[in-house]
Amino acid sequence: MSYVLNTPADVQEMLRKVGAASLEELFQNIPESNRLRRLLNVPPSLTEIELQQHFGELCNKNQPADQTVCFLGGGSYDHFIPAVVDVVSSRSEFYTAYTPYQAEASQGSLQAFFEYQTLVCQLTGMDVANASLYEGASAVAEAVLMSLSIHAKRSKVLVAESVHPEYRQTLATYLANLPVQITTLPTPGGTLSPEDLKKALDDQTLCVIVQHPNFFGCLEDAENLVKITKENGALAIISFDPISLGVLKRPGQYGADIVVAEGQTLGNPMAFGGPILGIMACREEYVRKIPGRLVGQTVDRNGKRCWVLTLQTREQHIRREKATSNICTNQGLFALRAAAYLTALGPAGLKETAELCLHKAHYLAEQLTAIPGVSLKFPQPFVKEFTIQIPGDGAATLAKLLASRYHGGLATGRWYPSLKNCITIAVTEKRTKAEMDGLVEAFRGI
Amino acid sequence: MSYVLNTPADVQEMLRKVGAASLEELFQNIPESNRLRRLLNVPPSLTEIELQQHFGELCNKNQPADQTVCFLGGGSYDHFIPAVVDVVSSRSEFYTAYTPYQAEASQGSLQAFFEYQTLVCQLTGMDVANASLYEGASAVAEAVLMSLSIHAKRSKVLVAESVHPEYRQTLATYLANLPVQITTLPTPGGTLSPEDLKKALDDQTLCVIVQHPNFFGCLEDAENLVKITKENGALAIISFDPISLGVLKRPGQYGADIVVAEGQTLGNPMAFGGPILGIMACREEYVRKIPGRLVGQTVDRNGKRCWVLTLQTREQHIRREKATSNICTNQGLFALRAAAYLTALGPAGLKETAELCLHKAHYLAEQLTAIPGVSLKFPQPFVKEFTIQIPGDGAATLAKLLASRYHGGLATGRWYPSLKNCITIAVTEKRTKAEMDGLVEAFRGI
Amino acid sequence: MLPSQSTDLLFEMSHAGRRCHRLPKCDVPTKPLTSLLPKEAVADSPPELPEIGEIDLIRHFVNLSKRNMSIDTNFDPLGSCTMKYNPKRHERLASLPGMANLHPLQADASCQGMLAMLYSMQEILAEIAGLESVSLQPAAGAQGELTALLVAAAYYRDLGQKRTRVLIPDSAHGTNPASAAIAGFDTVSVKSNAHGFVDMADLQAKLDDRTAVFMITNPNTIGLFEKQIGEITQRIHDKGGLVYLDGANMNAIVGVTRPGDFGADMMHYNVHKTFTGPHGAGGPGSGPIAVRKVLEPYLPCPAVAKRGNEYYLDYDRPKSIGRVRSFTGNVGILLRGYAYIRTLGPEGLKEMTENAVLNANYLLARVKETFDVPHGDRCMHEFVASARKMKRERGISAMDIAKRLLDFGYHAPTVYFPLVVPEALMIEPTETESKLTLDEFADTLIKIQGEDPEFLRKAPHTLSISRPDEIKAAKEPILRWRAAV
Amino acid sequence: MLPSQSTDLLFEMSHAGRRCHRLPKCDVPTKPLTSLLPKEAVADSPPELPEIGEIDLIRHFVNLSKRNMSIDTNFDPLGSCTMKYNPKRHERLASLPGMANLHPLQADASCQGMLAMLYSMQEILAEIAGLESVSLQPAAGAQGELTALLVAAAYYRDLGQKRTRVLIPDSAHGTNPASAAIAGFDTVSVKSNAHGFVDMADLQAKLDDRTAVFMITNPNTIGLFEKQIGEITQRIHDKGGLVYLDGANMNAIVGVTRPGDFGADMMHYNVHKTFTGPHGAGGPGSGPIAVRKVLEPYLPCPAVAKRGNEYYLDYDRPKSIGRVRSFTGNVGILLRGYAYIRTLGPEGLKEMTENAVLNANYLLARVKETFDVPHGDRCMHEFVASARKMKRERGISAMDIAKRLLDFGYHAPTVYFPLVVPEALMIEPTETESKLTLDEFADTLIKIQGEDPEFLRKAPHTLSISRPDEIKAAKEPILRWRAAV
Ligand SMILES: Cc1ncc(COP(=O)(O)O)c(C=O)c1O
Ligand SMILES: Cc1ncc(COP(=O)(O)O)c(C=O)c1O
Repeated sequence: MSYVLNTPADVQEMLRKVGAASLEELFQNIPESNRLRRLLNVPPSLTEIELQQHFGELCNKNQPADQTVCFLGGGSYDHFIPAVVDVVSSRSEFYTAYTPYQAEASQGSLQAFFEYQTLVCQLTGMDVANASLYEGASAVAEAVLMSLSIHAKRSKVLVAESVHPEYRQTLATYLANLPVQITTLPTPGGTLSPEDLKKALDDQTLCVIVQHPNFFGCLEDAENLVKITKENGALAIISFDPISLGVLKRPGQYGADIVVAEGQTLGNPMAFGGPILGIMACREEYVRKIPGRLVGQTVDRNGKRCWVLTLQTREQHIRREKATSNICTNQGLFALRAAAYLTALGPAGLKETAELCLHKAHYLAEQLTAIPGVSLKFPQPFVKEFTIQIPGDGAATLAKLLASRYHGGLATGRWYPSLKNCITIAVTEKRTKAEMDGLVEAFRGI
Repeated sequence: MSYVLNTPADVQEMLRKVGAASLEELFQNIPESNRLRRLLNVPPSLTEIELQQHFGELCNKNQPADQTVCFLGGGSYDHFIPAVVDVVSSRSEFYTAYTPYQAEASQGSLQAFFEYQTLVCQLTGMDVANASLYEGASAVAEAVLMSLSIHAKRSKVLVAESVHPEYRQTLATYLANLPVQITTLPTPGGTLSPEDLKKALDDQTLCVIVQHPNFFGCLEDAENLVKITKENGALAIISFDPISLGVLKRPGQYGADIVVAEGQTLGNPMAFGGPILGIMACREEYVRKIPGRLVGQTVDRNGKRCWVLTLQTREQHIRREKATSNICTNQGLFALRAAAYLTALGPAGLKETAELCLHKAHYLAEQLTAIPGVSLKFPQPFVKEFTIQIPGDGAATLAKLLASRYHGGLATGRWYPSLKNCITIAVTEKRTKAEMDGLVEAFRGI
Repeated sequence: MLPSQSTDLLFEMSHAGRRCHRLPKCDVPTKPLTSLLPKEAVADSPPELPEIGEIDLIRHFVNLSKRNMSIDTNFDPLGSCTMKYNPKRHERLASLPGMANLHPLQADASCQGMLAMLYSMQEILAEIAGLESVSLQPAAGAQGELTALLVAAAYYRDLGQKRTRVLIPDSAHGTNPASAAIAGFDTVSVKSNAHGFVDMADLQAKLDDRTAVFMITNPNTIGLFEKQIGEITQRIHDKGGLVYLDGANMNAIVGVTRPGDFGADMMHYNVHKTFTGPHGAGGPGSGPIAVRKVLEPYLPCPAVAKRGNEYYLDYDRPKSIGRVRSFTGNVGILLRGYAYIRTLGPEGLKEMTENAVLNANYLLARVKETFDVPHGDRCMHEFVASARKMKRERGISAMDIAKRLLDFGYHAPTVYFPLVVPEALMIEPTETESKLTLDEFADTLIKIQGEDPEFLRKAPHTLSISRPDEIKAAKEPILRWRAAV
Repeated sequence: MLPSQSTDLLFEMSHAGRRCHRLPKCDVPTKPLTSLLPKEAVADSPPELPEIGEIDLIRHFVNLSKRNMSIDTNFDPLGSCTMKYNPKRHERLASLPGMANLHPLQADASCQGMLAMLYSMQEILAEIAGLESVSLQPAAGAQGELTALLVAAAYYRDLGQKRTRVLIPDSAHGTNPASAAIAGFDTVSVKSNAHGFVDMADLQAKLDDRTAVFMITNPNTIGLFEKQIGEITQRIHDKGGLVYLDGANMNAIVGVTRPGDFGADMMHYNVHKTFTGPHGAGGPGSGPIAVRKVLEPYLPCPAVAKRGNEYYLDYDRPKSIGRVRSFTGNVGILLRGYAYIRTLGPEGLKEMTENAVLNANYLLARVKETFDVPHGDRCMHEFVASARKMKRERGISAMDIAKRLLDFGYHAPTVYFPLVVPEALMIEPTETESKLTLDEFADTLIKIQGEDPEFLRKAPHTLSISRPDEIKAAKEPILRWRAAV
């Protein structure tokens, strides 16, 4: 069974036309020494019924967010996905199309990506956005590579320790063999102090990376940090949370040069970490340095408005080793989902979603910190994520909470050794009072 | 919230154009005494998030077939639905279209229904099929109404007691006020004996209705019963099970005049009983008497092959009280699903599905009848459904089985007082050996 | 992008040996077929269904779907069909395993969530109707009509009254007389007056103690609220008859007036019209009925009932007419109607009706610029324009207008119904369309009206086919594909 | 049926006050915003996103989708993209709550089913590659290339060897050199000989102990199996270098030969090509890599590991290069690849490859009647035809042929790649197409080839647009909509 349409009779007829005696003959130019003369050792074929049963058994061993209340964050959140988003992305003509190389055969995708690029600019206040990168962490790395192509002579990268540890790890891995030094600025107080940044900046600083709200959920002094960075001539890179822009100031409003984000929160399932969505936008002057696909508006030979892939000369299939990035297949379908999500919410829906997260997160924080020995680890304001300090070990406590069917939060200590007794908790608009009160009860019970 | 696009500003602008001072004025021709001057007493509005939570709570109080193994039959079966069927019926252009009144705007539906009509003819061996009725029971009633329009002077309807009780009840209700007498022929031995039929037939007999396999799962002596019926000049109506035609002789092969069936088994979810699918087909000579929509092939003004609703003069919107049936909205989308299902299975798939049901049903019957005191109630052969006799009360036993997460079967006694200690069990291709052995174990444990 | 692929007939695409759905090997010991089934009952070969690969099956149906107009792709003002937006959240809820995978005959204890929802839907539909009792069983409006008329017949039989006649306005939908005939009644057509309302004199003349039921559609199929409803129902009741309300046009009056409040004793809903169960290329629908308390005992079995906080299917109804179908009803459509009503709530239902009527009146005001609207300047949720002037002056028929509209991406309105309006164009915009769409539609009518008649008689010009030969299809009916012999 | 509705830009359809998704009231006590967030961090108004009603949102995107060609609607022979059928069962499995609603950082104990599947996928991909260790992390082929090259860099660093150069055949895909540059290597292009194979002399000349990796695509982008692979890999290994296999063309060799068996030390898969993860209008994909045992310690963190019959994410990998992305990988696409491989099994995978190569050779034999196929009469899973004769004789370019094919319902092949073939038409039919489709495609090429050049230069003629001005789009880039100022 292999979805093949050729029947044995077809195969014979086609071999005759090709002039080959057997299928085997078609592979004769593969040296015998390289040939695999046995069947592959992979599990036996399953019919659709057996495959469904197999996946049923796998699912029975998982505790998804709809059975075990999910307060986990760190870049992936249990936000609500309106049904319209699934309807849009399950259209065959979107999800079984490929990169829109032939514009006349892909005006659907091209117009949708043009709209996605505009929506990201409206969301962030930036001038131009690309049509998607892989996800939030590699987007930070691509932002630094982009910075290198803007200021080839600068080589120092400054990144706040409060940036998502996996994003910082990805950055280090991406730049390991490039003439760039990464300095991690400590954030003992929960956020990057402007003074520490000033001290670290010099004429070699290429860029400064700040996540706002950061991994602990705290708001950074973003506007100030960006100002200081730009005064030094370095590039200000902000990693933002799309939902919090329902209430927070837009990075474009306080001068960020390049903004990146994880776009999972814009109508995409958590799906155990992927596929999700890398968002990137920048100021007008850097448009020719931005990585990834760009869709541009033009007219066809009859003067009709239409859209095409443009500025492709930056891309790998033309500039090869000089390309701004090696990305070819991106997260197209998830940019489409994000466009449908942002359109479904609109300004009022995004604001209401952010405010619901804000109020519910503060309610939960208040209830938890009313438990003796439990307190907010950091004083800074937060939107939908916060870090608490508890008497016991974070990971041990979370294991107990899992037993009473709560994914209670992230053990902050897993990435920050000094925060072993801390838990970072995320609250989305889906979390009900009953679920939050249940978590608090479970906490008290430990 | 009401999916309305008019904003308050639009409403004012439109009222101005209409020349009305207020919305209220548009309803002024409704007598004040009839006006409802309070809000309707229906539950308050729910957002999509709250609606999803509400349905989640409702689902938590249900035991669907994927959590509690389902051996229930009686016209609704837990057959496997290939994913391609859902893909076809979830195309917006199918499920949000209406009856194909404008042929040029509905060639998709019209060609699909023409294909459905052909597939039903191929399945049953009959000459012509309509584009769907509501479901299996009213299809039997429509078959009798159709018979009346063929033999206006005959008035006696004979129906075997082994026909589905709800089908017989529906028939009685439909004909309550028509000059027709229904006689139910007893089937103490599990099926209708040809002798009993011969005795009951006379020159007033309009039609004879036999379900094959019948409600107990037994095969009737269908070919013989049809022969006897037709020799009398009456019309032979067979209610069949589509899946069993993977192995059984087709009603068209043994002379049935009109065939009807419940089409739930052809790729449609059980959905607590509806919407499902009424199938009807008949011999060529009765084509102008068949109820429901008919799609016919023709050519357009450029000679291009196309399809239209045809022979509409039989239908209610033209013949009004002389129409062959009152049906307007039918089960269009579910006929489409059945067409996709039959195409996905093809001859080999239908045969393999029927044979799997056959072998598994016989395996379960063998295991159950090995339990002391448990025996097959009737000797006749069966395909996927059979009736066992057990020492205790059928309903009580089933209640215990439900506690160990089995929908163990139908309490036959619920419709047949003499069969209080019987259970009718259905086995589909989805039931695994482990599930069947589990049921047998549970039976032993009672 | 013509031709898209695989849109030949399945049977022309069939290719011996191709497979799509495959079945697993049997996991229990098997016996030879002949030992399980008698030879004469077994077919020697399976049905000759087409043999199609999965990719060709998908391409076939997906490309076929692109030849349809639908609410999700086009404005569809089909009169009396209420082609309002079908919310997507309903499809997700209906496919939840806890809803879709329930067997209709499983024990009540194992489907309390489903029964609770159905019970609540019974209450809601009673409240909206202003009538006490509801049956969810009928599979569509027509079966709802039949069920109610069978209830009436049983009611009168119980009272020992021999009432054989059902009175039906001439503008009523064809299902009304068809249902009456099946319920064993004689049908008597009642004339409409010049204004499109019931001709009271004709009604009075035909009304007598043989009258069992007067079936009225209010607002009627011309889109007008029957102002004389109070007097009409009074006269029927005086004669001991019952009033049946065809609920196809409920989108005009939900929350504004209730059938029970203006004298109806029985009614059906079309959940697939008023409460957005999707039309599904012609179905499925759902036609639940609401009746006065006095008729409740005769309603079909089972009803959804409640004991304490336990729900159950009540079969113990001795006076019931029985059942009009197997199982409980078109639950999947009732579920979508329930989700829709729970989404709107009381305020939303009012907003729905107000905007359905506003949109219809706005479109009427715009269409009036081009076509006669014989029955006045105001309407409820729909209105009927007439192309009779254009037909007379330039030979352009309602059908020509309808066909040309398809070229502009609009599904055509209902044509030639109700018969009382010549060259009828029955237009129902529904509340889910925007003023922009209504304006563009009206502007398109103005444009079409100015086009060359010959060109219009050949419309549509941009679709895959144009003007199929319907006479040929009826004269030499080809109702199935046959292998070339 | 033009114009379908709502296909203006979302921003042109925006209408103040329109809402689609609504949020519930807050069910916990709330505090004023200013008491929770500092004024200077808060925006005074939310982002100016468009305000669109639900029906217009659906009509917008559904009608937009109808302007796309896709595998589910058309034959799409895009070379090197393996546009094979995307099985529908995968979509149902990927959307199961137990798969889609798992948080990437939830405790291992609470996702044993997911980890078991990922672990099994690691084993399967190792077996198919003939290499020992696999990382599922890379999000696409290009990121797989980068990851493998970073692994190589770490490996040599650990050995204390200063290797700065990556050799890449001139016919390789652009992502190869781009990835090498990011991994900090100098790229050296190696010529192809007249037959489209590696020019051994040029390779030898450029090969020295600065060579870290030789990146080869086998079968290469001309669709030929590199016969000299044994010798090539031998020479690289002799110089202490590593051989990287670009796995984009695996559809030609799965089960027939294995990269590990012909000398490759590292490779990436494109799950969205070979194993049907759908292409999703440009993505998402998944680019897992397989490497020799010796390179395993350097693979990214975490790996999916097993202790007894417990699965866990193994972060304890001191020599690891770290990670190239957040979380575990494009799990949703890996899941679809896993379901595909479990559906085919060993026999099915062989059938897949054999028919991919048979279909390509059959189509080559047919296309050869019209176009030159510079590199011979046989191919693996794809071949490259050239329109250079037509260009020379009648001024018809590969692009003209590509655009005209769209009018016949075929997506165009890949054009002008690989650069080594002039006026290249890179054709990859895949195994899921029928002989009928291949014949009709070839017949269409014959028909097109005879058409008037002027007419062809203006193709396509039946789609919504034709020949967009790409120069204008690059010169005056309009990369977003802006409100008219
Ligand atoms: C006025 C009217 N009454 C009754 C019906 C019949 O309803 P259904 O199609 O649901 O059977 C219709 C259907 O279009 C109608 O428009
Ligand atoms: C030969 C070849 N190598 C590498 C790639 C890059 O793979 P991806 O697009 O998955 O990043 C492609 C993509 O088309 C390709 O064709």
